Amino acid sequence: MDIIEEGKGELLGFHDPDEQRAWIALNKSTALVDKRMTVAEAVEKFIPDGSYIASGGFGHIRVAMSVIYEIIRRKRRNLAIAGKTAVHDFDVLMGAGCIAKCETAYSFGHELRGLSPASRRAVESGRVKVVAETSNAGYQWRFLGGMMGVPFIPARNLLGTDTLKYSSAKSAIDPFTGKPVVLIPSANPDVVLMHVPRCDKYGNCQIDGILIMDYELSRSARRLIVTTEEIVDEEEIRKAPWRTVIPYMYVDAVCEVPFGSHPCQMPYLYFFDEEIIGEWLALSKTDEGVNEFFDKYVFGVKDFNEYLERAGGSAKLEHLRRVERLEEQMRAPWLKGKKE
Amino acid sequence: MDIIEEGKGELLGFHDPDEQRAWIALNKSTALVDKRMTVAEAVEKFIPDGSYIASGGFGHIRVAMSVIYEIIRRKRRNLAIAGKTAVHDFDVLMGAGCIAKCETAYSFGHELRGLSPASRRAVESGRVKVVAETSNAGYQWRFLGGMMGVPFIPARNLLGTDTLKYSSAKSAIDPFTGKPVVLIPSANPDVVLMHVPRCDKYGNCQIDGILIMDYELSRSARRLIVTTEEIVDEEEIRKAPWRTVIPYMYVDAVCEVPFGSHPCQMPYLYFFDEEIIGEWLALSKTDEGVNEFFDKYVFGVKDFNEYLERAGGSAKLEHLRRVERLEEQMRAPWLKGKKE
Amino acid sequence: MAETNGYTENELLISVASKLLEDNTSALVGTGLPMLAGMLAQKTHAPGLLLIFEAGGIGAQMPTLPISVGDSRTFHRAVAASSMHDVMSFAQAGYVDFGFLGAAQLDKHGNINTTVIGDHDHPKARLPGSGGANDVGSFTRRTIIIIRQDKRRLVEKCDFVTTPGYLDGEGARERAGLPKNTGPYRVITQLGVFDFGGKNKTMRLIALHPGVTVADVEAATSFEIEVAPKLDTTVPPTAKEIEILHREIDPAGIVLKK
Amino acid sequence: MAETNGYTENELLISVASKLLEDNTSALVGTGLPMLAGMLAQKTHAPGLLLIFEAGGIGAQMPTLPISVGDSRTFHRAVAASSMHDVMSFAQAGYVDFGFLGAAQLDKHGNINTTVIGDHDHPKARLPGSGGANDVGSFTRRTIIIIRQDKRRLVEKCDFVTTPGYLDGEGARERAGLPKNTGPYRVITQLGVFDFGGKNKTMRLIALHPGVTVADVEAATSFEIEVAPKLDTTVPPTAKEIEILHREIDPAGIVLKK
Repeated sequence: MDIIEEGKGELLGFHDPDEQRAWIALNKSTALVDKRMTVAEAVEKFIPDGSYIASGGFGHIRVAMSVIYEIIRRKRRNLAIAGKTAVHDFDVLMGAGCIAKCETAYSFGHELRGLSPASRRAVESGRVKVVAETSNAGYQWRFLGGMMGVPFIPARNLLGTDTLKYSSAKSAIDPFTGKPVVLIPSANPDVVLMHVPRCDKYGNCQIDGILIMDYELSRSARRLIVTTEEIVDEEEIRKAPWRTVIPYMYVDAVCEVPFGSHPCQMPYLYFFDEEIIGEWLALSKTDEGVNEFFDKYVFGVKDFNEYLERAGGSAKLEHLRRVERLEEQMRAPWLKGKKE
Repeated sequence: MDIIEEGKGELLGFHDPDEQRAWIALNKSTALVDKRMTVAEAVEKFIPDGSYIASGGFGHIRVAMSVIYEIIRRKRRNLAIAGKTAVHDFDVLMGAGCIAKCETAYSFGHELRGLSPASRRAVESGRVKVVAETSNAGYQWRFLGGMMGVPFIPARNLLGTDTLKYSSAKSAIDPFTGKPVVLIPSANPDVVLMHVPRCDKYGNCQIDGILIMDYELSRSARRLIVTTEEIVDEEEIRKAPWRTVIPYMYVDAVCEVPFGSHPCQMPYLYFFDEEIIGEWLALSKTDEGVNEFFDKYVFGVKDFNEYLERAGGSAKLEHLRRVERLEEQMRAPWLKGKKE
Repeated sequence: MAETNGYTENELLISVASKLLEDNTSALVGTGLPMLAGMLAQKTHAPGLLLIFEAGGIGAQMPTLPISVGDSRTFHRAVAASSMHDVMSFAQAGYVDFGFLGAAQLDKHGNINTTVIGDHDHPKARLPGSGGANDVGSFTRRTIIIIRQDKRRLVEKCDFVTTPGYLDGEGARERAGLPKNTGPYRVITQLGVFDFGGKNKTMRLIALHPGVTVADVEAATSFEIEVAPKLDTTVPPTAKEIEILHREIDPAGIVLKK
Repeated sequence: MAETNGYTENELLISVASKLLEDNTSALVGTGLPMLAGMLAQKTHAPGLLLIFEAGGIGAQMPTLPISVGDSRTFHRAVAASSMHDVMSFAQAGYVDFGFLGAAQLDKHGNINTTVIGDHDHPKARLPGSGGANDVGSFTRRTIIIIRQDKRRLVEKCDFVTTPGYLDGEGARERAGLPKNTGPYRVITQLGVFDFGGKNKTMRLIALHPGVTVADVEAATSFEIEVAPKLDTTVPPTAKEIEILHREIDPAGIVLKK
């Protein structure tokens, strides 16, 4: 199998599978122990400066925002981040100066809401480096390989493009067909953050709705911090074991954080808080605005509960619940601006 | 990536991904149409002589036995079969003379119950050829590759053994680590048979309990015949879409067959019928016994319902339900024989 | 938002795109215009169209317009709420007929840039990157590109090829290892519709929207454009289509008011 | 079934195997003796032992002894009812401490045959094949081999190497590409216990069961066997262990009465 082309992107989060196995032998345990801790403790313990982090969920859906805010509060620096259709998490971490480099599948944009002023400024000014490009499937399969303990996954995307040229993948001749395939290197992020609707104190997690990349991503993580709407009794897990998407062995920290995805969506529970997202998009047009946002919502509050109060408290949260259940219309400043 | 070693096994069920895509374009449809038919119709339509077939489930668990019996009844010949910890299905098809060749991960045995006289005789006499060896993970990943539309999946098993030498895999130098890896070729079986607890008339299937290889196997199939304990309304599927293990697009036939896994187990519903399995194991020690079994249970009955009657009817089925729910002890002739 | 003849540009683009989607086929859609085109097709000529979202939503019955590709609306009453691995495998294996792509830059072979304007490592403007676009452009049988065209967007050469079109022409996709029988199918702009029947797999104008001339198109394209022998005029969106779009699909104006 | 000193061979093998399993570790188990060893360990010194089945059962609370690796008992009140892809990935990634293997033939380097006696294509006796054995032997950190030994089983050279032991000795697994720090850990037979501390990663007798001599072992082995400087005598199963096995784990005698 001859190599045709080697992407010049930095190989973020790649570990020789033997080295990864040795790390697991030393650092992970299959013991069924209580892993509950606060978000502050989890960030302190598992996210040192310089970590390569990846966030579960997608865009503004099911994101462990309490961990993201805590990373900012603790002024973590020189992080590398997976831009795996990371959107809000990515943008605020970039804005807060936590990030030194990233690999991008989709970043710098908030889908329909428009581009991300803060993180674009960070990259265009040279403060942050995009060290590799990939695609959504590219990332998905980096984590599949990471989960499987193999060095790469073959695929048929990326080929022929600059995305390949700037990726960490290689193309090679497949020995079974004689045709070119791309070899997507596996990834085992230093830390993965994930928000789930429910889990037990050991970390056995259920997820309602689409899994996005989280089945493979959770299993590829070196350290896995789970925040959850609710900690349920072990009995809830054991009575329907086929609902366990992430078994406890992969999990390092379990933090109970109701509304922990806010201002992002939690399927079946609450809708995007488009007012907060809109406020961020508006303020983050300048560095001063970025500071104003963080002073108000991160440094100016002592924890996530106080943040939720400031974001509108129980009236706002009830509204978001009702929008998610299709009982109310969403309120979006970016939508109001469009009224003719 | 240089090739180190090439297994000399036959590459069963492998298709160049482009050829497989062309086949899908021509033969599969994403239209949401009623796919209900009888097992007889499904076998007639989708399993011609010479097909390469693979069976869902595992050992004696969740096996589409009504399809297996129908293949025997219709005297299909020259089939190739995936010995993917296929046990009862494999053994009776071998015994019935339907199989010309197989690739083996685990065959020729019934786990704790002992070896398989009929299929061992078939191979030892030269009537059936084992054209390739692999392992359970080897098969699992052949189907993962088949599902993904890639030519192979890299792995770290098989290496250094005769299992590799007699497999259809190759070993090669991984270009990321410089170490050897095995490349497991993908498989897209001509026909996959699967039994599920419930699905709708379009083929959207839910499965309770472990999936074994069926997530990937169903998606790798060219033709997928699903038998189900129960056809439920589309509404049942749509109200809990995360429970859909197999979406309808992969499915070609939906056959409602209550107790369709008998004498194999259907998790949560009914236990193994060890009396029938034991009868087969005892009779299949000779070719005459094999004929006696099939005369009684296949050729001597007009359909699966009549077979169930002959196997003990509703009293037996209720017993198997009760054993599965831990309300009664199993009755196993091979166990009785062991009493000291 | 320019409204002429009783319809807006967005309505026109959506209507034209929706008509390309055949009944009982499948389409991998993103947010914005493609989602509206898919939903409009389902409500008009293609009730059997399967809509799939890369984050895992398969065959949803969407109660309101999703604002994200992973939004819970994308798997509301779906046949399956699955995963990206599942959906991308489905596409790579060859099950998906149509895919939609947007572009910041588009060249004559249908190659697309959504990554960066200027040099990659010293960008003039950083864009979101591939997202699922490279995957859609690699795996689906026929991709439909929707772009508001001008000379800065329809360029001789993209600053960065994020997503493959026909690369440098006939046979290049296959030589690169991309799946056979895939590639750009149509380009829809505010001026007209293009296929890739031009020399060596290049864009060819096959229809003009009402009131547009070939000269208008040429003035908004940086490369030489071929014109099909039989040049059609687009059928504009009907009042019925416009009503469905505003009443049933996007009453809040999330996309339509852009 | 020979009963001496108040315990059977099976009880002895199970007891010895169970003591090798450390608390708070994980083991990939099959049906038969390994499953009983794992369950006994959980009920004695290793309540935190995680038992995993290759078909997808993770951390079950088994109400009765499963008779198959996919039997619903293997995921009864489990922490997860998963899949083979998931469990095999878990093992390949390096999470599994112990694996169990049986053998029709075993050589001095711990290589195992469960595929065929005689020539592969013209077999004298066809056996089941690898099943998950090759995977267990490739992926888990320490494999425990249980075999009833005699000269036909402990052979100079296997007719077919189904599952890798140390192949042809020191460093051979790594050279073949198998994961580092894996391989056979102990062999347990009806006569004694072996490790692989012999020259060039060969079997070495480290313990004799009560009443067995080195000569007995030599007489039941086709290759020369090294003997550890300090040769232990196996602690036989206690009455308590035997009671747990018969009362709680296998009251029906599914395995114990074999």
